[in-house]
Amino acid sequence: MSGGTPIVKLTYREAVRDAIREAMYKDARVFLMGEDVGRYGGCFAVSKGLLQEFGPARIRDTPLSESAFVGAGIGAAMGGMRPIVEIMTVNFSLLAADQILNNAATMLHMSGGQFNIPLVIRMATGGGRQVAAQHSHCLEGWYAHIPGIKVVTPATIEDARGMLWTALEDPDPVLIFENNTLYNMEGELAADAQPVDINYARVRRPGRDISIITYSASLFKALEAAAVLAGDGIDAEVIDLRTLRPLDDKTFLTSVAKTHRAVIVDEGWRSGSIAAEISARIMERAFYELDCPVERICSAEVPLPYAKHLEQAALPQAETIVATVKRMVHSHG
Amino acid sequence: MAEFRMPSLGADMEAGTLIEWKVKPGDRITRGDIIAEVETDKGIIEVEVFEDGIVDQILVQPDAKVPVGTVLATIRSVGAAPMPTADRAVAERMPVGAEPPVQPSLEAGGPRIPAPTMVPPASTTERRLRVSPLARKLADELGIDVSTVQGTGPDGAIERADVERAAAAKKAEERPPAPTPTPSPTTPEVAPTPEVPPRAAKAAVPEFQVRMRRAIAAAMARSNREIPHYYLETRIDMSRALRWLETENQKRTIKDRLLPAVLLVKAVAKALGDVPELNGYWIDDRLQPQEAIHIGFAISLRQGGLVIPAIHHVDLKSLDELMEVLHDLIPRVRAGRLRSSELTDATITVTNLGDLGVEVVYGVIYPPQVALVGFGKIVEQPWAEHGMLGIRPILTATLAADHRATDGHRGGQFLDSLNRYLQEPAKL
Amino acid sequence: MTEAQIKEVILKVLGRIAPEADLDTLDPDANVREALDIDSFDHLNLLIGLNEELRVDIPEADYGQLTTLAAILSYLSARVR
Amino acid sequence: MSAEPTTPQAAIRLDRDHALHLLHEMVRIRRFEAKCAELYGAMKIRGFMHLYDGEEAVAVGVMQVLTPQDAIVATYREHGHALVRGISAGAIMAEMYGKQEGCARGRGGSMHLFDARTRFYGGNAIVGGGLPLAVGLALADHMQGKRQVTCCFFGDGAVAEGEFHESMNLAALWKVPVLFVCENNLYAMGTALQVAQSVTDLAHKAASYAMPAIPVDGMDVLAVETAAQTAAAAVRAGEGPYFLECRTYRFRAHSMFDAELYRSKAEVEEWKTRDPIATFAQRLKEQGLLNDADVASIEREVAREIDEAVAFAEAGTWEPVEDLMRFVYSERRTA
Repeated sequence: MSGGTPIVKLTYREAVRDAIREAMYKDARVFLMGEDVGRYGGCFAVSKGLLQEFGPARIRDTPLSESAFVGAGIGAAMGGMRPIVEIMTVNFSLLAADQILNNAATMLHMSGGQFNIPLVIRMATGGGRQVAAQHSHCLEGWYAHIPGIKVVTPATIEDARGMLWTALEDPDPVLIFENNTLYNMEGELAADAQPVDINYARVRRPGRDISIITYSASLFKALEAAAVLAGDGIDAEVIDLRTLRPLDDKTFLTSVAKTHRAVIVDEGWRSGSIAAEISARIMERAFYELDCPVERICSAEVPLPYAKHLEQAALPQAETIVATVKRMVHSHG
Repeated sequence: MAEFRMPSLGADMEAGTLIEWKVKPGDRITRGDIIAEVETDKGIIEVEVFEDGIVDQILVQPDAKVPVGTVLATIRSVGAAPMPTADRAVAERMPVGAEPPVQPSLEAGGPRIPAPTMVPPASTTERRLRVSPLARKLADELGIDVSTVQGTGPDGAIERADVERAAAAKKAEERPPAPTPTPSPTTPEVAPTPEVPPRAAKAAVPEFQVRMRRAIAAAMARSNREIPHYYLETRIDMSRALRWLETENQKRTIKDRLLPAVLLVKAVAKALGDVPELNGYWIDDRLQPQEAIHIGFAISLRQGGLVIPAIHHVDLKSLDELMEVLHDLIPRVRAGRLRSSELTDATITVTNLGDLGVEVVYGVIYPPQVALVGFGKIVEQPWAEHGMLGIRPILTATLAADHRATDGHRGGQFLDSLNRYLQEPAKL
Repeated sequence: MTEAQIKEVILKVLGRIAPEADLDTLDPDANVREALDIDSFDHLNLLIGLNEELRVDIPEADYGQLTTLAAILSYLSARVR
Repeated sequence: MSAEPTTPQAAIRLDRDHALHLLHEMVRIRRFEAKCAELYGAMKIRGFMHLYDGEEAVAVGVMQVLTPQDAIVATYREHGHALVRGISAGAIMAEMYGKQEGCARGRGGSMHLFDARTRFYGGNAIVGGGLPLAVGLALADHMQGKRQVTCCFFGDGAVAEGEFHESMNLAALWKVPVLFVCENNLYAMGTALQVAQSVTDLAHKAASYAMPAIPVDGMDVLAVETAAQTAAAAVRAGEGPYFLECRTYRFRAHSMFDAELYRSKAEVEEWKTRDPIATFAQRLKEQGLLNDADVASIEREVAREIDEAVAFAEAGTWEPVEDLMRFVYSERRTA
């Protein structure tokens, strides 16, 4: 932070709300729609107060019709608006999968470049709150499989605040995944924080011994692990991918070329995951830099259980990261 | 004469069986009439005709299965005479569409591919070496046969560090045997050795060189035996430093110009102020940090070998003073006229192999010192900063350090610090 | 000063820096630093020596032109009075 | 709500020019598609292709009441809609050939005709998938205060989809200006309406969402036009969505590769007696609005248009393979 700029303390939730509010003021075409975004104030209280501020035409409560209101968002985007569609959780987005995959992702291509979809879809994702197997999916990586959409995963307050506007300015559909465990996270931000890019990964902690590649809420587990590892003389570099499609592979390939080791921490399931994609790209393009096999720390391949101890055992944890990294950096460093 | 062909009724249809003709030769037909039924995988489909005319000849009989595009019948226009059968070439029965009619099906009997001759399997008693890709690449570069390397990784896998150890050991062995090590060891060796072939026909290797090699051999062998090295490296953007140097040198006469080397030496001294554990000796099983920073500056000799005189109190000298020291020191090194303090006082070693085009230097520590800083050549490389890619002059700095004395974390801090100082050249 | 005289000065300075080198066989088009294995410090000393002997100022920006014996000779010939 | 199709006769005063225009448009579709079928058999056109034979009156009737500012969302059986909306026959044919001169550069094919100039938003091949898009396009107009209609065509099959019901509800709830046109041809591919629906009166379903819903004789172009005029006027006036169930029949198979095992020939023949082109032409002749020379002239003009379209498509070029990755993301970087 530069000196002189006032710093504000706020939660991730407030950062998202501020971002929506700013977008609503900056561009009259922007509106928010989704289940319970208005009178209820948002399932995760993100949009609390916005109905009073902007009125029901621009803060639109929808029926429980994911396919209709996501599709309506696509249509409205083609019709000249800049909709922000909120889907309560990624699980419910599956009810709108037809619209996201068959329409939003394909329209530009099918129409030979005539109809782009400047749409933003926000949704909560991730486990860790004991809401069991139908509310805890982490499917960002799965959406990242699909060409035609962009998939961004803000982890920090700065990104929660700054990615939305950039996404709205993008001519193509952008899916923003907000991990539900982050909403209460507090942090500091410049009062005049600016929009940030949605194209590049960031090195959140430079290090020399190993590259820990992660995104979203797992970033903080990785940073916690890196702090513990530093005490043992292991200097881990932590990379926050920020955007899963398009995937900024240059940043993590550069890192691996420096550290010669990589572990990927991904809250999604292991098989066919974004972690698998990253691992494959490292193998394809940095094979001769590797001093040991790439490893992955993902969620256990089980529908997430309700019981706390089982749920926590299923999710990637800092201790697992520490143990894995120590095993990988066993002989030197 | 028009042709009525087996139509393609779907992308996956390759052939159809003619079930029934709804017409016979001589029948008058109009566009849109159903004139045949064809059986496909999906069932029986009525096939319409797209011509007006009279059925001339039926070429395919019911129950025949033919590929898409095959001529089924010919249609002549009203008023035209029937074509004599004899005129019709048999070949015309084959599909002659503008595009290839169908993919040849596998059952149709494509060329048989003989089973490949198997290479006799390699001896299975010989266990396959487990070598990390990086270690294998490094071994190639250093000329190390990986089968001679002892792996310390999981299940005996050979990793980078193992190759580096092997390379250091090999270097030590290659030197002539040293019956009596010189009591005052002069110089550590740094890979790769600048072995220069004699230019003119020289009678014999001068005595001082023989002694020097023996001293190097003794020190390096001891280093490799005793010191558990760890290596760290970092890439440093030198654009600020070089820009500053350029501006500075423009103001100076040739005699007073600065070389990048003095910036590096000074930055090392400053960084050692931040991480003092790297400046000292490992004696009596403990680290003995030294307050004074005397940097051993490796100077290679064209005849082979190198000498590492100490530059005293680098932290207290200005860049100009350091330049002066080098002007004094280097000719004396080349002439073999060094003071004893210059040969024994160094608390750390800096080796700058950038002049040779080497990019990265993995040094061997000169005991009882606990660290060696290596600098490669400054090369232009792609460099990402603030989300932008640019071309920058990049210097790779390495630290070889004694793991008994420090760990990677402190080493990392040192390189970080070094980088920081090089970003503010005016303050050096 | 003739070109031959300038060449003699260059060889003299080089001889001080790399006394063991056989300068008679030095290819005028070979890269001097590579051929004589002289490092950046030696190179600086070469330029200092030439500057002192010939009174020609050589800006750092021109270092890149002074790679071979022939190049050094032509550079200096153009500037020596 | 009446379950019987209405055929309001009063509203439209049929003059000769308009009558010939309607006939011409229906004949264009019929002949164009016959050519498509021929070219499909000849492998010039590939992929899935669905023909509109028998249903022409619906597209032609409805399109008469739309303005150039209105938007259209159609299905994969949309050649007719595209033609009548004003996309050139050449661009449509070239699209089916896969040529880059096609209206979607050959990226869409028969099922995905698109055209920004005429606000033709596909060419949507997921049954029911176009309805939410139409609601969104109408919502955008509504929020921007534009008096425009989004006209959404879909078949009876879509009515079984959740997206149909979600869209009906949302459109009625938000009173957005959509004209829903259900082309009820009695078969969802090969599944008859009574095999798929507990209630076969589809207008009833829409009416339950509190919007006007009218069954129309989809074989009668005038009935369709009249009903569409009333409906579009209401939508344009800001009264919210409107639903027309046009009862029609496709004479050809569902797609080119369909043995028609699911319906009887007698049924097809029965419906063919109600052919919208033949019956309309007959009616016009009876009223003295059409003579044989008019028919010949229409056929001649249509044949010429189709020949030109085929020639245009034949002369078209293949998009270079190097361009394969285009149009995945926009080439201009701001929305």
